[in-house]
Amino acid sequence: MIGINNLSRNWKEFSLNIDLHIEEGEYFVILGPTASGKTLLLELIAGFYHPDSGSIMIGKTDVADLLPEQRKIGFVYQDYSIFPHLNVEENIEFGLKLKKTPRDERRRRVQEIMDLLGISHLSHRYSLTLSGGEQQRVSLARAIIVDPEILLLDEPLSALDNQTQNMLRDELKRIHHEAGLTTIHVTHDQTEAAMLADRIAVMIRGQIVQVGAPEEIFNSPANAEIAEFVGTENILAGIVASNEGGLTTIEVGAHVVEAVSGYSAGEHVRVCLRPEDVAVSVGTMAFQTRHGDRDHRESSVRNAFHGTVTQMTPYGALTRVKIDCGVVIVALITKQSAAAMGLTMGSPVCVSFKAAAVHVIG
Amino acid sequence: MIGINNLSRNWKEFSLNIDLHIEEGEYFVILGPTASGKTLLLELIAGFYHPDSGSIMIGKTDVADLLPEQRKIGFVYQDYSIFPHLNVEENIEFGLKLKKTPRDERRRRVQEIMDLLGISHLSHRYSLTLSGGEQQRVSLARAIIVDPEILLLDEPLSALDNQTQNMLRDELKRIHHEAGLTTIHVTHDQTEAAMLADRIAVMIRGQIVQVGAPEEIFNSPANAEIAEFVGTENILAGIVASNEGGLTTIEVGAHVVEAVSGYSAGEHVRVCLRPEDVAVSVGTMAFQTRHGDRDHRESSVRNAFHGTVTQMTPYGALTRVKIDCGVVIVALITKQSAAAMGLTMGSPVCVSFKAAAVHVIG
Amino acid sequence: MQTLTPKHDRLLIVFLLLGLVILAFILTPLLHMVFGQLISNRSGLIEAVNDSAVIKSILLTMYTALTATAIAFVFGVPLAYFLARRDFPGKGIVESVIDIPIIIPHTVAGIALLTVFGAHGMIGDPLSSIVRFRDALPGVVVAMLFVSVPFLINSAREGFQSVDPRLENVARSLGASSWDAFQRVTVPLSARHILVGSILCWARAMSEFGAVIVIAYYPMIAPTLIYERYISYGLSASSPVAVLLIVICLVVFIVLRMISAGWRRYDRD
Amino acid sequence: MQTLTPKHDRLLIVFLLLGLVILAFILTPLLHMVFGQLISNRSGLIEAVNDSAVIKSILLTMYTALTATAIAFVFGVPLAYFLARRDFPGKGIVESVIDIPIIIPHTVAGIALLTVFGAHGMIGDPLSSIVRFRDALPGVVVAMLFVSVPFLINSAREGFQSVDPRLENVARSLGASSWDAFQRVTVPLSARHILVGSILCWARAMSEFGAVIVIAYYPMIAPTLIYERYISYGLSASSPVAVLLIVICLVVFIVLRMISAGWRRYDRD
Repeated sequence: MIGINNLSRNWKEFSLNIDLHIEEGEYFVILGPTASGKTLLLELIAGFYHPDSGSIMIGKTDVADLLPEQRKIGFVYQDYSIFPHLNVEENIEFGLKLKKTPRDERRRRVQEIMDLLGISHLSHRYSLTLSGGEQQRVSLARAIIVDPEILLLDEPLSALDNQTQNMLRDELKRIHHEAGLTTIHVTHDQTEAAMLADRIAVMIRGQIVQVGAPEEIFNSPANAEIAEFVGTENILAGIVASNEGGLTTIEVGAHVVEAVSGYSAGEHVRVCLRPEDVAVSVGTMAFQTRHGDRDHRESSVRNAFHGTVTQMTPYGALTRVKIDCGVVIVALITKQSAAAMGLTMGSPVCVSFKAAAVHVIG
Repeated sequence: MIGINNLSRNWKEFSLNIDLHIEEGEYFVILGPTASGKTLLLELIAGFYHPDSGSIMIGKTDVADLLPEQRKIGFVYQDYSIFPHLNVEENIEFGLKLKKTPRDERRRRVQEIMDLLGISHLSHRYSLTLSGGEQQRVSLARAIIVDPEILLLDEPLSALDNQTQNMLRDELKRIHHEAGLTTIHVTHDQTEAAMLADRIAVMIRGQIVQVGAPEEIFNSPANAEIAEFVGTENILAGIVASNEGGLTTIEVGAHVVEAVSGYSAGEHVRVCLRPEDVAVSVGTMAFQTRHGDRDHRESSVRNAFHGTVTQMTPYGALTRVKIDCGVVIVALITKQSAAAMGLTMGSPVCVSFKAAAVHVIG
Repeated sequence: MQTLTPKHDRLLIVFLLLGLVILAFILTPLLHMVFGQLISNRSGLIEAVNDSAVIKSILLTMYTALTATAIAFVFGVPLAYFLARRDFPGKGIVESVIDIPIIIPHTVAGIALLTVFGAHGMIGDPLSSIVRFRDALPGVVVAMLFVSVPFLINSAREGFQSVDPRLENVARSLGASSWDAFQRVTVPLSARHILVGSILCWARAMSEFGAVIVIAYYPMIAPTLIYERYISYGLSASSPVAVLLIVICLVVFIVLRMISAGWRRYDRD
Repeated sequence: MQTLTPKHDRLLIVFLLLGLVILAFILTPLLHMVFGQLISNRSGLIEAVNDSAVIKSILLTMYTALTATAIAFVFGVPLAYFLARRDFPGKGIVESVIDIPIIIPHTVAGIALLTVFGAHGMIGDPLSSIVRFRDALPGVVVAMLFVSVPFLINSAREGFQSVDPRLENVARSLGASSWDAFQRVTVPLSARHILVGSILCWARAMSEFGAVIVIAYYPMIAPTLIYERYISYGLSASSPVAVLLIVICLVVFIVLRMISAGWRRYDRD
């Protein structure tokens, strides 16, 4: 869908050099620290600026000579860039007006999209009176109402508080899912990337340093700098087996994980788990596998797998332990625990974690 | 030390009304959401603005008629407000120059304080080239070199990234400890407040709504609005019994908690624990009390206490369980776990948590 | 918090007292004239209002100043936008060139314009069969344009600079051509600055005397008429006309300022 | 990212072309005169340089303009600071009053000043035994001050507004009096704006003609001298003096601009 070949752009001391291929319909996240050139890359794709060399292909077209208004690309800036002289409704219908869409159809479609995003009650408000989350929705509505082929999102969640972030993250995913829009989302937040991306590209100092599925990026970062930047999360792919009032049972390989989520049976999900939430033990503990064995119900620890230690790395007063349970799980435990349990490479152990500590993402 | 009586100030639609007493040498944190008037309160104390009514006593003096430069109050703004036309050294010696301190003594004291804060290598740099953390240190050095009696810190950590925040938080605590300076620190961050404060005042919409020790604020918020704002953390007071290479044993009431920290034996500390990190079980589990019983060493879960359920509150698909183990601990577990264990008020349970999940603060 | 009343502002009080001297210096002559005239010589004022030469010259001044402003608008606003959006080597020089009319002595400006627009000038000569500048309306307009155009350009540029280019980028991504984006986003958001600049430009054009009389003593604009009355009949004879002009200028200026202040503001402050 | 070269800027190219018309309009008369004179009538220029009346009037102009600027500085900078730091009802009116000298026709301003500072004026009369304004140096200074003071006040106010009041607050908390804070923090940080404003003020004072001739035809300042030469001997006789003045104004302006551009900038952008 989008092919970026040898794209380069220098600006003052900064230099951008990008090769990247993004599939149609993909939710692609570019993850990188501030000032790594992420916004500039999006602006080059949108045609706001001119690359020094290299090409950008959209589908089979080289867009070098296409004006920004000819590229069918929606753009949402970090500050949302709501036109301050227009109200919400006028902002959203801006693109349709330019296309000379008839008034009735315009009204209908604006109403439709405002309903979809739950901002109908704001239709006559101006940007100064809107919260960050509301502005984000307006900006999104304004971008997608003109049916772009590609949606570019520049740190769309970073200006929001935590609660709004969670809500809008799900919304972004839903819109992407429903519209099937190829989306490039730029962020510096690993969790955001992990929760949204089909694939992630890590961008550092104007270069793409690793591209891959979230599991790949987080579980096998290509080098130490990337590892340091992405942090470490356990990310496991699974399929929801059942959901009873929020308690979700997810099949992960041969294991069953219990967690709290809104996903329904049959959905493909990812299970995220911070290493410090994983307990390791060598005796018997409550655990359960796909095949039942649910009799050790005396603890609130709902998830437990057997596995083998495959790596132990010191980490200050802590030890990072990699355990192969069919899937690989990383746990962070104290050095003393590791010593007391006599953990070494190959030790058979049981890992366990609470259902409340699991994040499930779509 | 500082007595604020009936202080009020109106500005546009905003109205501030404060009664507050702060002890000499205290590290006092004012915790409140943005736009609750925290900065204005500090500016009134510093004398930058005039209250509409009420008085501010410092020691035995009513400071109403004292100019800001007569109040002996150090002020660190959120943006650090480094004088951009002066280099780091000149910024720091600004106050001494005004006092006509002799050149040699000035140089010596500036050097001393730059060494103390590890910014000597920056002495000839200007603010534009400094990172947030460096600016914060310069601002702090500039404020304390003139020996103020009171230090006012306006969100001093909020502009920094996480790592720098952690470092400077410890530094603030250390400086406060060494100088014994009465400090008022304003923040919207609960963790920051919990980690630094001797006492916390919660400020909402221009009013102080609760004052107390951190344990009190976080464990017994006075009303639902405060509870929602401060979040919930388990904060337990304790004394370090030993520290072996980072693994710290802390006596908390009749219990012993293991955690990772840099505190040494004899130090008074606070143990912080998020409710989602606490596991609850009804069978036997590895646990340990002050009196030994360390034979269940098969798990990385190092901390376990017996207790009784005193409250259960539904929280979405989760249940918040309050357990009295001598100290009160709050755990967040799934509804299903609670049901499966048959938890009710008065159930005897065992709570457990990993040493790696515990934050120890001074 | 900037607008809270700061405490202990003895310095500000001293500064205010010093500043009041300047305000008094500006206002006293004008108010003194206007009220003095109203009290002591109302008939002179009525005479001036009924003097067709006075009214004609005032209308002529307004008309020529408006023409100069229109020309400044057509060529100056695009230049202001260009300067607000593009960086290039020598930009500082161009910005200084725009300020030159402010610093050139007015009579010198008149002479310089005359050498170019006069009957034998490099522009006046080839155009001589079509348009005459010397002692003619076009000459007045040219002189006014020269001295007033910096005010419009500088104000418009400031306005354009205050519009975030990302708003234009977003408009482009929504299908707007660069002209659409300029006209539907940038202009509405900087309208207040453009308006204020136009008002200043028009007012400055009406106030010009030195450059105008060199090129065109006739047709007589109001500042020239005042000067002639002053030279021919003395201070008291010229005063009623001067008062009339002061009142007209102040009323027009105040009305336009009020309109522009009421204009919707989108500045992010 | 604002300063990156945007793509596909046909609009900007059209705008630049329109803008070049204005730049040419400003520059052509000046350059045409200067180079025309250098090529065709160098002896006239040398004569002008050796004409003691010309040199005397130029020096007089510089001196009186400098005096006016100094007065504007002493009273205008404090006013600018006051306006930058305090909000009060009617602030908009005060700001408009400061702009009034820009919009009042110059000859009218001269007449208004004369009614106050003239021998029978409310200020001129009581002072008549000490100082004379009409046809005297103080009259020239007063006229120049009136027309040029808005430029200094507006630029200084913009400079003061760009200094975060929190920097002053911090200085106060470190033991600075309000005067210390103003002088050690605020002034250094707005020095460039104050300097630029002073340059504009001085240049505008030197350029004034209409207000000056009404109050003081003599002692003759350069713009008046030019006018007299033009009236008495025609365009070609006045041109060398005009060229000399243009060159002096441009050189002084460019030098001062370069100094102020080199001035350390602390603007946060």
